[in-house]
Amino acid sequence: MDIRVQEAAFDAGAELNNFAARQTDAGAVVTFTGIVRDVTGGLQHMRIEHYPGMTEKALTAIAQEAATRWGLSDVLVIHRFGDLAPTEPIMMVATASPHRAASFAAADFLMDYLKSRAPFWKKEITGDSADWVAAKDADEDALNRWTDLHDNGTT
Amino acid sequence: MDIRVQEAAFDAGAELNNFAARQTDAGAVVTFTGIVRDVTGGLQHMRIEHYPGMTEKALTAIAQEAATRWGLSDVLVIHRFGDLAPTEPIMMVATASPHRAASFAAADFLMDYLKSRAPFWKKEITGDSADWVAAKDADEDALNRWTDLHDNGTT
Amino acid sequence: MDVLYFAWVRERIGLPKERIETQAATVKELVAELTAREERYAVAFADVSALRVAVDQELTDFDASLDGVREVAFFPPMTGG
Amino acid sequence: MDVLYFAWVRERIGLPKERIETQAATVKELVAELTAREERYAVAFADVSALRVAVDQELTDFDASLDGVREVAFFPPMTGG
Repeated sequence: MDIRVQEAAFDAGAELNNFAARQTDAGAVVTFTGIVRDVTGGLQHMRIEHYPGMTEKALTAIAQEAATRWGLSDVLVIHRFGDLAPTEPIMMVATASPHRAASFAAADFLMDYLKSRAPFWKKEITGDSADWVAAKDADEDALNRWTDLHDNGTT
Repeated sequence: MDIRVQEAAFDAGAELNNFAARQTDAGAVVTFTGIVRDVTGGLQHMRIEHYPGMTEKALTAIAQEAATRWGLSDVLVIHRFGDLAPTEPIMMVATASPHRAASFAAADFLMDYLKSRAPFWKKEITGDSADWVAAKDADEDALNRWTDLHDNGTT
Repeated sequence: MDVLYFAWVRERIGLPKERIETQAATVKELVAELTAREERYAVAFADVSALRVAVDQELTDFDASLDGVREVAFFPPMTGG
Repeated sequence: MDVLYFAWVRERIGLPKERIETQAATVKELVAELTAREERYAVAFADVSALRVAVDQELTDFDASLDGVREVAFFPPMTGG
């Protein structure tokens, strides 16, 4: 398991290759990469604030829960903070398992939990304004998809 | 949309980076990479046979269906044939969308269809035997998950 | 018409492709014709539930018509991905 | 105890972290104490339904006890990923 919270940029492709190369019995690797988008057309950069100390703990707990629940061979989570320009990767998760269903479900779960339970806050800086990104109800709803499974036991 | 059927190896990381770099409004990129596993411990190589002509058509149709159904910004499918050594990537799909749910669902769908509807056949070559990989009922069942959606309209 | 065989169907019949002149109206009739021809075909087509068929490179079923068809392919269930 | 503020809570209160000596038994009581203290706290805590709280770096709710706690953090709903 590899959890990184960092200000520095990372190379998503190199991370995928390293992650895939270290798998011995896991043939199914899923990645999610989140990229800064300029939705409004005037974005100068995205500023990401986080809670040092808690962030690492929260990501590790989420990754461990996913690994246990789906019997993953490996998990990678990288999340940046600080100022990011449009087109830069914000974060990445990778999951490895012998079976594709487990890799897909675990990556999807990781993203839902990470979106709403890891202490990051995004601010969009444009030429004349700086606005905190509002949390979406849809993201909170997405978490509920995993609740039944949760109650049924593995954690 | 980028569909490739090839004997040559490919660099999954470089493909992820190229795919991510060409997205303008799609912040959510999901990839699936399938890697040759040596499950029994004696695998020399995996031989993949395909149906030239039909393969490209089938992959294009599946990718187009996924793109339409989930409003994807972009889709990539690469699938190798010929002889592959353990740890080599067999195939890769990538999906890009403004929203992670669409990218995840479309990649999952693509894999289910590709597993059971694209004309590839795998043979495992070990020291003393060569066995065709049997299709799994679970793979056929996985397809049925998408049927309701299919009947409800977008294709 | 061209008839193609893949994977273990190809191995049992012993060739990847052949040109066949036939009056068969459907895939099923073509299978019956081939099965009657030689033992290796009979072995390959012994259990059609274990086979898939494509007509002009589209997956279909054994009731499909061969009218105007240029290419028929027989193979086991696919195992890509 | 250390009290931390993030995102717009930090901006409204005007500092990221402060040391507070309090007898508050729960998060709710701490919020009431801070709200009574100064206008900027009252503004930040005006709608606690729009806030989240972590006690010793674990997400919890406003009824959580502060017994033995070293660090409390207030922030808006997270927007990572």
